[in-house]
Amino acid sequence: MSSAQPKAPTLSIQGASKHFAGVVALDDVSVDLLPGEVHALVGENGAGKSTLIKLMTGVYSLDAGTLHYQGEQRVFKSAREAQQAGIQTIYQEVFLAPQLSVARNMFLGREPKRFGSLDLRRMNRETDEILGRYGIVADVRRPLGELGLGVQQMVAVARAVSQDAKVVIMDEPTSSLEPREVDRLLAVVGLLRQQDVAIVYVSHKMDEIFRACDVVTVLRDGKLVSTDPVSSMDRRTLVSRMLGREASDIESGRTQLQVRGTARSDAAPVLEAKSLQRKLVLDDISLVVRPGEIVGLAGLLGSGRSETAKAVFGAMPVDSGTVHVEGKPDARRNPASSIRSGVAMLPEDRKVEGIIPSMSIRDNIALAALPQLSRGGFLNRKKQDEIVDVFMKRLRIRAAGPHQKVRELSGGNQQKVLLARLLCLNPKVLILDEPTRGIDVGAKAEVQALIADLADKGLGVILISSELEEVVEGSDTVLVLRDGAALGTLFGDEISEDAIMNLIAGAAAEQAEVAAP
Amino acid sequence: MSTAVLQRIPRLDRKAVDGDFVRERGVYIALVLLILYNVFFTPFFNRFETVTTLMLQTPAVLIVSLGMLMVIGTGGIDLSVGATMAIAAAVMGKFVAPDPKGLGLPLALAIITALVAGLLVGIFNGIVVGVGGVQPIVATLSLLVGGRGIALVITSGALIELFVPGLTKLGRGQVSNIPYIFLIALALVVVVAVLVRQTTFGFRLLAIGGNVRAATLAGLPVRRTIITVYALSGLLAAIAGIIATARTRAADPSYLGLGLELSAITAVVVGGTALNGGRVRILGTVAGVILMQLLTTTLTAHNVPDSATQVAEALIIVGAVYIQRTSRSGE
Amino acid sequence: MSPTPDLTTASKPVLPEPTAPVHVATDERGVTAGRERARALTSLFFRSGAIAVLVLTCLLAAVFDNGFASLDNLRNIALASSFIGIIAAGMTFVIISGGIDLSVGSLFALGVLVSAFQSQHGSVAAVGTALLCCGLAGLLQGLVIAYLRLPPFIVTLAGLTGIRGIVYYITDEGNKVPQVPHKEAFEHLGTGTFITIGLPVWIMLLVFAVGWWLLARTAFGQHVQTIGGSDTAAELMGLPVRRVKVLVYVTSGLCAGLAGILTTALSGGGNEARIGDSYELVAIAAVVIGGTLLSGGVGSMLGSLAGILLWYVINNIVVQGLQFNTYVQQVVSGAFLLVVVVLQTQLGKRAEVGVR
Amino acid sequence: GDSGNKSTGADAGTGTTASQPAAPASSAPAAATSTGSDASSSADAGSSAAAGGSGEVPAAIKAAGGTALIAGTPAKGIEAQYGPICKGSDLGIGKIDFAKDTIGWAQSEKEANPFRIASTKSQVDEAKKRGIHLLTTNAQSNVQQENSDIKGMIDKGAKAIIFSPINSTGLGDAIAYAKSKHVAMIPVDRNITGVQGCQSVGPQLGSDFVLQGKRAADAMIKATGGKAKLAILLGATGVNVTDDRTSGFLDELKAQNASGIQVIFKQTADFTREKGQQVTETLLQSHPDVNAIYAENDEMALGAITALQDKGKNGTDKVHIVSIDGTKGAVQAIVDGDIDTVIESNPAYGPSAEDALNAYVNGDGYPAVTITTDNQYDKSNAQQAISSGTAY
Ligand SMILES: Nc1ncnc2c1ncn2[C@@H]1O[C@H](COP(=O)(O)OP(=O)(O)OP(=O)(O)O)[C@@H](O)[C@H]1O
Ligand SMILES: Nc1ncnc2c1ncn2[C@@H]1O[C@H](COP(=O)(O)OP(=O)(O)OP(=O)(O)O)[C@@H](O)[C@H]1O
Ligand SMILES: O[C@@H]1[C@@H](O)[C@H](O)OC[C@H]1O
Ligand SMILES: [Mg+2]
Ligand SMILES: [Mg+2]
Repeated sequence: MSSAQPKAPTLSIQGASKHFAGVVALDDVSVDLLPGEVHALVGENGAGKSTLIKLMTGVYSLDAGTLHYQGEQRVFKSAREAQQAGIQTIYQEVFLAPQLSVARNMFLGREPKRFGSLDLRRMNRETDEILGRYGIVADVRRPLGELGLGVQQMVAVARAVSQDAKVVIMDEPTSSLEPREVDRLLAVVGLLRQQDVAIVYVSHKMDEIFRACDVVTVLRDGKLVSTDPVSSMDRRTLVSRMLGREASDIESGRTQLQVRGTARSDAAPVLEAKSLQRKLVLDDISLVVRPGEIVGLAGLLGSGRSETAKAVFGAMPVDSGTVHVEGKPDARRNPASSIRSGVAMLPEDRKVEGIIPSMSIRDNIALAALPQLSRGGFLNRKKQDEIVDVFMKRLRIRAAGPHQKVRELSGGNQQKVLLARLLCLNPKVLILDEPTRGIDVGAKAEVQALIADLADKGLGVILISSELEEVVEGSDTVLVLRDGAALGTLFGDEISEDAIMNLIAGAAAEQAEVAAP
Repeated sequence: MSTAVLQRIPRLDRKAVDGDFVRERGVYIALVLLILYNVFFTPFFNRFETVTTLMLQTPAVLIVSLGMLMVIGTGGIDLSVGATMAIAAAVMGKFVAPDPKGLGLPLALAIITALVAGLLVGIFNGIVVGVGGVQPIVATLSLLVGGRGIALVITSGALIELFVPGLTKLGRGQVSNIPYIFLIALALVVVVAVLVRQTTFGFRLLAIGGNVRAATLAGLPVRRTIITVYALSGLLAAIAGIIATARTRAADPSYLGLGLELSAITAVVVGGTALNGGRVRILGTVAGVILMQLLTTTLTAHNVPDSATQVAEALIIVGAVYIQRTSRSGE
Repeated sequence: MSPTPDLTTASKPVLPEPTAPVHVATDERGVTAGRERARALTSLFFRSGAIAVLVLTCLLAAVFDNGFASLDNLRNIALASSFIGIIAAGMTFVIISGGIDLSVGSLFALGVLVSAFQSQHGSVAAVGTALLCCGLAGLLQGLVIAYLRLPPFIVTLAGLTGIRGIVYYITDEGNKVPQVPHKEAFEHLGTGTFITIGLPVWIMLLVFAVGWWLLARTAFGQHVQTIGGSDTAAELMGLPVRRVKVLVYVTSGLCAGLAGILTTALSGGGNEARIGDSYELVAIAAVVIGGTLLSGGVGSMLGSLAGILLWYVINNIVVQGLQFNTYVQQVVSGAFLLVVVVLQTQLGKRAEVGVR
Repeated sequence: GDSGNKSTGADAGTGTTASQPAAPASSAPAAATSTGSDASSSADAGSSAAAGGSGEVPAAIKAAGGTALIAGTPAKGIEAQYGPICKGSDLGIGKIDFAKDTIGWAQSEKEANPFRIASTKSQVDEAKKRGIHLLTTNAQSNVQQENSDIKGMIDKGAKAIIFSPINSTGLGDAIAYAKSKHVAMIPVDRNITGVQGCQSVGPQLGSDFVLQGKRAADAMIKATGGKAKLAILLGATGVNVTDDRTSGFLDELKAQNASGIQVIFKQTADFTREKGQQVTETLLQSHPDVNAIYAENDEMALGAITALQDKGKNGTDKVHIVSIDGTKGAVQAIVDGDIDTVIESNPAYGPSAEDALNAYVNGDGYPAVTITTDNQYDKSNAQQAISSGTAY
């Protein structure tokens, strides 16, 4: 890790402060990034991690404080300047050009040319090579957007890392990755460290912090709490610092779902999907959710989990198949009718499909339950405020108030707003596509506990998560998918990571030797 | 038009709090400045007649702008409003004009038919946009091109002069110096304000403008809402068409409302509403309409040549939007 | 622009060979391959939607209207479409970048009149000054859009008004109608032919070819598309967002100016100050008919070409072929436009099947 | 440079009026005035401004390809004609069989106001009467559209095009195309300038817009007694008709030393009624002392009257109005006491254009430029013009 004599920091930010109208996002924070050191940045949702990063990369200007880069004081006026200076960043959301090919994305902004034209051949070839090293085999001429989020995220990582960087900043790079890809990414981090690159690593996943990082800085409410070597930390202390609570109050920080998978309930199904079929997308998927049951969907990236969820919810047309809710068929099969019949879905892509950025927290929460929160076509603001208040408290949404615009919230808090939106519908079945993506440990535990609690109260849940652990521990039943087809269903005690991976591997013989993590 | 979700915080944000005052009120400040200029430099400005004239000249644009405002709130745009005005005028003219040119039917019936015509045009737009999924600007462009043709077909191309007492009264009647048509416009402002701010319909409209996909997944009746919004825009355009006809005492299929779509869009935007949807400013729009009309009046009154008038208008548009820009660029 | 680092070395010594692919985004046998084939096919159909409609319309017109398919008529349709065609080429860039340019009609007029005024100083002056003026006007709008961050719709709406005002100003409130002194070489640009087809048509094709190349084969083109997708993303990726935006509006201005120059060259000048009124709508319609999304990010040069040709073919059929009276002509044109865009949209939806 | 300016500017004015004596000189002295009550008024306008001797060719006519005044008595409805005599065969144009061949009519502007309606109707009716197969187009004020309309009709087999040019210039493309296809081109209403003799287009028929402006000024002086605060409602910007009617009017005021008439306001109202009303409203607000309006067409005048009515200011005793076109509505307004004088601009070129075309392609040719006679209406003849249908 760190060598004998102390190295000069590659990048150092001192006394950084930033506030947005009404919110202090960051208050007097100082961080040094040393070459060859992986610096973890942790904190609750909204603690100011992304803001700190954006101050380092010229996206935001500092209200107060200074930034030194390679020994000189610098002011980066744009992301471009920082990038040209050698600071590469993978921002929290996947920020690439989805309509351009993978190869074009890889080289965007530093395109190789031949006779004035783009050297597409070279771009494709080299992209192939680069991605190959990350274990990704993809047609690099395909539009990036056609690939799953996970692949997109890997491309973003590869893109940033393949440039000649002095500093690499990763803001939740693994939020859409599955375990093996996380391994790959961490290997990349290790190599960058060897090359004396200074690395910032933001993640809500404690395992990763302990596996890959050297130093950890904790932020809370925009303030610096501590910076320590990871080796001097344990999970419990770290979490307690993040949450600002006593270490003894904190659980391990692992999944909070009480391990379920008990006996199969015999109650009548609350939701029953039969032979959902869509050409080239879904192949004869059936599933049953009983009251109080959590059905996990497992599979690799792009295996059709999200699409199954959408098909059940009526957000994606199917060629054939039926969905019954409490025994009643839903003929219209669109989101509105599903919601009316008691099915609610948390979409995977919060930014594109979830929040309405221009609206307030209150309005975002009230959105789906509007009919219940209005009278004769007129809004009932009082009723709205009551409900919103309940859920903001219950989910501990961190905001200036219910009238703050959702776009101003941190990612994790946006996710909670969406959850609140669903919960105030009082649904019978909840479809959750990556519900804990980008949520901090504390909140994650809360959300997981909430799910379990809801299930205990008789709600049926369909759960999708790229964290296998979450699916395994949190589900009563697991449906394993591959290429849009069901490989099998695991019940109760049968559910384990190995069992799932085996099912997948069995279906793809040539991948059998890929060991499950 | 791209809705960037990650906020780009302009460097000015430190001054956000004090900057807000000007930003939020840019259009009102511009309006006050223009009025002050007139008070001091325009002969005969300081008479009540000036206000009356303004109250006669603004209602048509204002009413159209209200519809446009809602459409823009959904992230759409309605280029067909001018043509819709012409259609409504033509229908009314055809119905009410005496025999050789028209059918000689009662005025009330003619007005109702004209309103229905506007509503139908709007519903048609709404279906093309909401169900057909056609981009609003081209969906409504087809009626901008064809709608005026429909109006011309109805009147066989000619302008129909209307010497109908009721209509004349509508066009220039007043209650204690306030023209009827201005009162109508004001009433509609209130109606639209209530619709947008107090009803589920208004809520949905803004949600759709903010993020259609999210709105769909949240189970909102997206199509129905979009169709309603365009229908209202058509209806309001028809009202404007009737009012304009009452003012000119002629149903003019060729020129009535010509280019008005751009005036309406300008007023809405100058009033502080962004084109990307999800947010609307109603009072700002009213101020925007008055500002643009007063600007034209001022330049005309000072006998400024066309060339300078147009340049001045351009500068005012950019200036007004510039003042208010930061409140928008955060989106 | 930026140096191209050797990407392969930056992380070459690094990763141990993966034992097996972690993620396979394509496989030759499975569903994914099928998906991919279907996607490629549909997206081809999608991209060529306007072309398909164009071909179909021409075939129908040729069958039902004997005058339509005459070479003269086709040549004239091509010539008529070349002016707004060139404008539409510039507009395609603007729209793909997520913007819009409502000022092109006025810029076109500026090009028409400046080139006519300057033609007395020779052909080079005529072409050069007009391009310079229009390029500068585009530059100014681009700067305001990119640096003051005002919405393009508004800035160019102001441009539409303001530049028209300037045109009125230089023509003494429309009273001066400059003529091209005869025998100017530059008149040849408009009236000359090559293989019997008017030079403006060739110039339009050239503009589209260059446009295609810029869009598909240069960094600039990629940046335009990225910015159109999301300018925040582009900014975070370190692209020169502002510069590209400015360039896009300069391009549009130059295209509008070029179209104006060719118009003057063809007519020998003598055009009124109000020329080009509402050309922006035609240009936008052509681009959108061509399958470019107004929301930005995605678009096709070839589509825009098909779009503008379609517009003029329809105009020709409605005006000449059907001989309706003017009012009905307008109704039919509007209906035609509607049918085309609805068709285009539906094709587009088909093409997206499976992507989302 | 100079060539850049329209040649029908101020300098053309003096020349143009030279044609004026041609009217009284004709055997039917009242060709111009037979329906015009006040025979002296138009004669006055002519004589007062007349400069060059008869026979001299005004610059505007020269620009339109006329070289010499054709002596003799022009037919009824014609004020003057200028040679050379154009013959279709000179341009290689073959004979036309009116029973079989197709002819095109290209209208320039929307058929929105009575002027344009009458203009097209006259062509269509005449073609019907003669059994001619007529193609029609309307360029909606778009010059490029008019170019392609004309070319399109030629492609559709039209052997001759009668067209109302949007402007005196700007149709070079269509004209060249017609020439290359040996198609006869007959411009009506607005003249095509910059043509030499009969080398580009066939015979032209048109009004003299400068003269119309002069006659309007003359009428205005009469109506106001040479003392007024006057506003001008200009026609569409950039159109030579607007320019001509303005310069003719102002020149004549100067020529008659009418310094008592102050032009206090000059704004475009685009030749439309609605704009006429809007602009007048603003006018009344900012210049309440205005007492005379010169509207460059009738539609704008009618819009102005609506605005005046709203303020209770209509009636020639309060505000004098002179306008141009001679539409029924405006002439009725004379009867109603709202307009003083209307100078006619007669759009009915159907019969004369077909005659000219016939002579041009099938006969002995036709003069390069024909200036038609325009009437003038005031209180004395307005009622009669309406009942007889002379006002269109
Ligand atoms: N543009 C903005 N306008 C207003 N407030 C903002 C803006 N950006 C961030 N904030 C606020 O600043 C605080 C810090 O946000 P930041 O995005 O840095 O959190 P984070 O630590 O990255 O959280 P997460 O783990 O959820 O990504 C939050 O309270 C957020 O609401
Ligand atoms: N290999 C692929 N080829 C084409 N499209 C893909 C591929 N992988 C994923 N996608 C697309 O990405 C989106 C998400 O994929 P899907 O719903 O199938 O995956 P998932 O199992 O939910 O995994 P993820 O974690 O990526 O969401 C879908 O729109 C899908 O069409
Ligand atoms: O009034 C007429 C006007 O409308 C037309 O455009 O040109 C000729 C005029 O007389
Ligand atoms: Mg963050
Ligand atoms: Mg998924």
